[in-house]
Amino acid sequence: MTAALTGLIVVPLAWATLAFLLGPGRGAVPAIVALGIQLGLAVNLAHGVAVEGTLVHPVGGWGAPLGIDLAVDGLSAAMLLLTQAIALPLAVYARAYFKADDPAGRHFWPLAGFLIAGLNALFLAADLFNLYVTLELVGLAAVGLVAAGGGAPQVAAALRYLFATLLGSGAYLLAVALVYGAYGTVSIATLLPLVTAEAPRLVWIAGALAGVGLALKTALFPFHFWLPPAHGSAPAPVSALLSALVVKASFYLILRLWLGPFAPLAAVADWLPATLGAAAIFWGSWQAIRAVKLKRLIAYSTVAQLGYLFLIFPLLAQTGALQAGIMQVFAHGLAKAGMFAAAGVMIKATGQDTVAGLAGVVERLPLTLFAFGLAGMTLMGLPPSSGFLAKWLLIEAALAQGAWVIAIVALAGGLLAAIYVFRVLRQAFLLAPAGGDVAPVPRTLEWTAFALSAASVLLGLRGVELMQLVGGGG
Amino acid sequence: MIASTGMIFAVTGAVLFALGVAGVVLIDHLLRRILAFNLMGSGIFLILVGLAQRHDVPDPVPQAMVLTGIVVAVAATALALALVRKLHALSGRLTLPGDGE
Amino acid sequence: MTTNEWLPLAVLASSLLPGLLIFALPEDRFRLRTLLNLAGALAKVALVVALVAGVAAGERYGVRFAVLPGVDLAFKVDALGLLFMTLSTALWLLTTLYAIGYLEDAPHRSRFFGFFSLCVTATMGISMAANLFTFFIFYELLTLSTFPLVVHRGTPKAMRGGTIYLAYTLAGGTALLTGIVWLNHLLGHTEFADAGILATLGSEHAGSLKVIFVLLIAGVGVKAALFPLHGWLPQAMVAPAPVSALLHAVAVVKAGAFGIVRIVDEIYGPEFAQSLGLLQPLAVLAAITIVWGSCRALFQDDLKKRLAFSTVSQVSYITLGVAMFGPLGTIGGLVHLVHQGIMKITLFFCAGNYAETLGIHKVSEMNGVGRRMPLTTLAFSIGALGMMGVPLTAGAISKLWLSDGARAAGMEWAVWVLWTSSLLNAAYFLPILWRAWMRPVPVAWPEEHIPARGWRETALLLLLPPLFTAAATVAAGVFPDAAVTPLAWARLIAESEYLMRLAP
Amino acid sequence: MKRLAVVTAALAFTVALIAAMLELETSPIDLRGPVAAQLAASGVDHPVTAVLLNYRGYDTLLEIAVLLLGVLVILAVGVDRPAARTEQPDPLLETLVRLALPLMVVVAVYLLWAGAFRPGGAFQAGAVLAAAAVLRHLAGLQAGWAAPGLRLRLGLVAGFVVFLAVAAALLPQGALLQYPPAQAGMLILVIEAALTVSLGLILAGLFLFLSP
Repeated sequence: MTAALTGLIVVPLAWATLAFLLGPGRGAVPAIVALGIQLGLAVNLAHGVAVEGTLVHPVGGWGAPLGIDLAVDGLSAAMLLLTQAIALPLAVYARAYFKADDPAGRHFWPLAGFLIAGLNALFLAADLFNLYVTLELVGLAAVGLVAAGGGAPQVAAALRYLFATLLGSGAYLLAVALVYGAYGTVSIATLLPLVTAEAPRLVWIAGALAGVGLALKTALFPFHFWLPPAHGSAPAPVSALLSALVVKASFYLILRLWLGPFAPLAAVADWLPATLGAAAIFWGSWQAIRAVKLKRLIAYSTVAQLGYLFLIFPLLAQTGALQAGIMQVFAHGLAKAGMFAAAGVMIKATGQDTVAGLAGVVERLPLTLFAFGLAGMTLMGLPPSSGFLAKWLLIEAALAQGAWVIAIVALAGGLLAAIYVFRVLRQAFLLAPAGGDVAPVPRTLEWTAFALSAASVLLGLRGVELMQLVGGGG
Repeated sequence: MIASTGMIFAVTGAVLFALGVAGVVLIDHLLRRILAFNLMGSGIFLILVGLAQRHDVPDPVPQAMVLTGIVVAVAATALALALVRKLHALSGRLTLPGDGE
Repeated sequence: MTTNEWLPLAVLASSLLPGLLIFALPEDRFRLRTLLNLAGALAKVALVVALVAGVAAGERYGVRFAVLPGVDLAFKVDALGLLFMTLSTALWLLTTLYAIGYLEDAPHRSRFFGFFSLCVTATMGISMAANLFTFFIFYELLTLSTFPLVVHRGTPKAMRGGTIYLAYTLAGGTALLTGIVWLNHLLGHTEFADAGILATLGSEHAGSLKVIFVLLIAGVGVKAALFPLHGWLPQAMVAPAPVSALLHAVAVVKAGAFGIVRIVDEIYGPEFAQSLGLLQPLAVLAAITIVWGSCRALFQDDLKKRLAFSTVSQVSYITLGVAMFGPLGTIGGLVHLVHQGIMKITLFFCAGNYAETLGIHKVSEMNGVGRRMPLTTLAFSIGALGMMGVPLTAGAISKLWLSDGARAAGMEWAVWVLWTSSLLNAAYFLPILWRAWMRPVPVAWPEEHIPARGWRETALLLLLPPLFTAAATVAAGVFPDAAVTPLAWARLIAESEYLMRLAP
Repeated sequence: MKRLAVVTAALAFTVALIAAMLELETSPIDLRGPVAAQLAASGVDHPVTAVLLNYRGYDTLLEIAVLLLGVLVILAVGVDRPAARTEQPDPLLETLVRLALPLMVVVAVYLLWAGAFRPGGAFQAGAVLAAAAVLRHLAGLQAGWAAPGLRLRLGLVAGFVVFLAVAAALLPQGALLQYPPAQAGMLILVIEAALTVSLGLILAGLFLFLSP
């Protein structure tokens, strides 16, 4: 297990460096092989955690609070599993997506490697300052991926994203500084018994700062402004990585802090994230319903779907609320990766990024449209899909707590999602315009998109192991 | 305790942080926004070192953290500058579309 | 895994696997596609025959998988499920034959038959679901897999129909889901069981249970086209004829009606539902639907639309029967589930034949069609007479039991509803028959696609299925007391739901 | 309106933050003790270096990755170079730089060596080296960097690779980056030496990749 844990950090760092050394446009094959290994490691780790429970790894052998600990429990094992499971097919996709001379793809592999290393390190970190470094690693790599080789709109989107992410991590770092000032340590395990509801006011400020900063990085309404341009303008494999994984990382951290060191303080604010989440669902869906561009639509859908994650906060006392959140992270991660991948295929084939340009896609790209439909099924929360299980668990937790509003928001969100998903499907089912030829697209692209979307649906038939891994309650 | 050097650092840091954040939010000119970001970062570093040093005996751990933070800030600043230059080269502007104008 | 465990899965697989394979087939692999379709349909018939024999002999079939902690994907094969399953399977075979003839030169046949098979799979899942959770999964799957069929033609009109269909069904699904989760929260499970599962719940939950009942019935009521949730059904008639025939006369609306039966009889239980005062309002709603649907049908010139409104009316017979407290009404409702399916599919097959052969879409274009297409029109006439409840047809048997049930439940007014409906049925069917048989043949048909060759007035694969179902309509009316009729089966089910034995 | 709101909020926040800082009591945990107590086993004599490269060396490892990422993004974005400068370099500046360069290299080596027991170390040394390169460039003695060849790429990543390799190679000791106390000093020196070169190149690159 130790080897799996450390391997998940060392291996991606190694292949990212190797890809950089090999030079622009190279490094795809080592990346794919390494990601295969990483997936094996993540499975191994998740299995180990399920059997033996939480594992702590003291880097340098010192142990917290002097040294830095890495820790993996069910929650982080699940996130690691998801990260590798999405990154591997997306790497296969990206290899086929970027042509040799595509400026956007010249530095994709090292950037993606550092991104994934950062994500893995983040999920394993158990030290607030170390978490800050991993946040920056993830954030800067993501900005780089958005900007790489792009035109002015893409660079502008990347800059907006950069300032948002820097502001977010700045607020988080200040929170870390304040916590260190108050307690003299940044180790989560050491802090746990120290932080109480009678904590000094400075710690409350720290909690608020961390919450706001991370909400900004997670694009929670009303901090979502940076997400649609960034996710909508980046190349499809990048959008997929960002929407599926990167925003989840800061969400994971919010959850970790909320359930961990800041738990005694969190109780006063539990309806705030849920309210913002509800607003995100309605606003994001509404914008997706109106969007002209296909990738914009999908990006706004991400804003809406992230809203669901925040609905769980008032319910965390219930068994199943945390499970609902993690199921939604998986559902949205897999489905959104599949959906962006499918959108990438459609855009490549039709040569335009608009919903209106999709007429007749059902005849030309049936497999891709099927992938899009399956992903849409998950986003709508229709059975049998992981999105449905997430919705089921969420509503059940809401009813158990008597929080009817949350159940209603979740149900309404599903219907709104149906509107924007079927907007695309309807258009695709229209008869093809005469003479509108489509460019040939590598089959690999279609099949990887399909695999991701199908995974999001199949998880809906077997969620028991994942739920047991995460465990219930708060 | 109030008069300790550490506390003076920390208080100065708080002011710098707020100035920097306000700058990042309000300033449209991208180079100045990057400067504001650095101001914000410096404020945080001052608080980190200052609070830990409020008894006037330095603690090496936050000092090392600040070193790490500075290096990260350098990387972020360089990256931001590269993006701004690229944007300028492509569109001739030094503000983001939709900001102020 | 034992045989009794994998048989239900095999029933699902016998349409799911051909469906998935067909998706992958190129458009021009006509023979292979036909082979897959027929192999699947025949395999399913064989499996269902085996299951019927087994269940009649007291065998128990079922299997379950944990999906979430405490929530299972569970299947069981019981008498009630088998009734629906047998109907769907038999009609799937016929419709497949019919569709092969109907779509001979149409585009996108792989897509069509792929989704078609998925629909049948969903129907099988609905019939075998052992709890509401599983029921809901397949219920929504049915919605999703029918959408591509409704919009199959890709025209703006088809899109409009598809959108309306989705708006109704997805909203209904949401209500259903709310009810199911709520129930699961109160009870800890949603397993179907004879005579219901809720009677053990304390009386302090009566209010919640009433609301849940409304939510559940609203959810399944959309597909059952219960007034005022029936608006999608006539719109969805833009679909190709085989889709209308199987899905909108049989699978989809019957899935809704079947859901009502399961909810009333096996979740609430007739006794408990009656004690909560839920059956009477449901019966009234069904009665309104029966009359309203018939009235609307009177004024439709489009043949398929007239049939659609007729479906709205007729499906509510099932609901009405279930909502009458007492086994006789239940028997009437259940037997009508089968009888209405056979009769209505006959009518839709015939409507498809008129359209495909002569381009006739409207009632006003049907003058003299009986001379040009006597066999089709004969089948159509039998179906129409059955709908009216004329003796010696299947429809008469249904109405007989429903009337007995109404009297037994003390709902004399329901008998009047049935009579009114019969009269209205006659009012919108008899003019069609009169036109078809009595009026002179017009100079030219709207659009003649298939020339007559001897007695073969149209393609053979289009002709045989309606003749077969028409014959079944008569057979069910003439020999109601034979050994394996729908009636006998319905009696078996009613006995178990009411936990009593009926006098033979 | 927005301006007023932001300024007011910033002011309020500053006041609240300062007030909260002033009422702070002593922290329950003090790491100065453990840092000093373990210093003998850390392989270096200066506590900040001990934290940076030993106790919290993992942070530093990731931080180098962040720096490397900075260079990577600059390369990925692809800088459109303005036309090369045409003005003649100042001969005085040129001479000064020629004189200063060897001195700066010496200072860098000193800083690297001094880091073990007083303020200094790879970062400071690397920064001086980078400054030397930038000075050379400003004096017109060196052109800006184009897309890096294999040698330059190797130089850029060398420090990180050595660090990562040492960290992983120490895994059999029990944990990532767990130096055996006897070899800790030597290993840290090796890492720092490699880092000095790479950091110099990276920091210089942050400037020179952007410059004509």
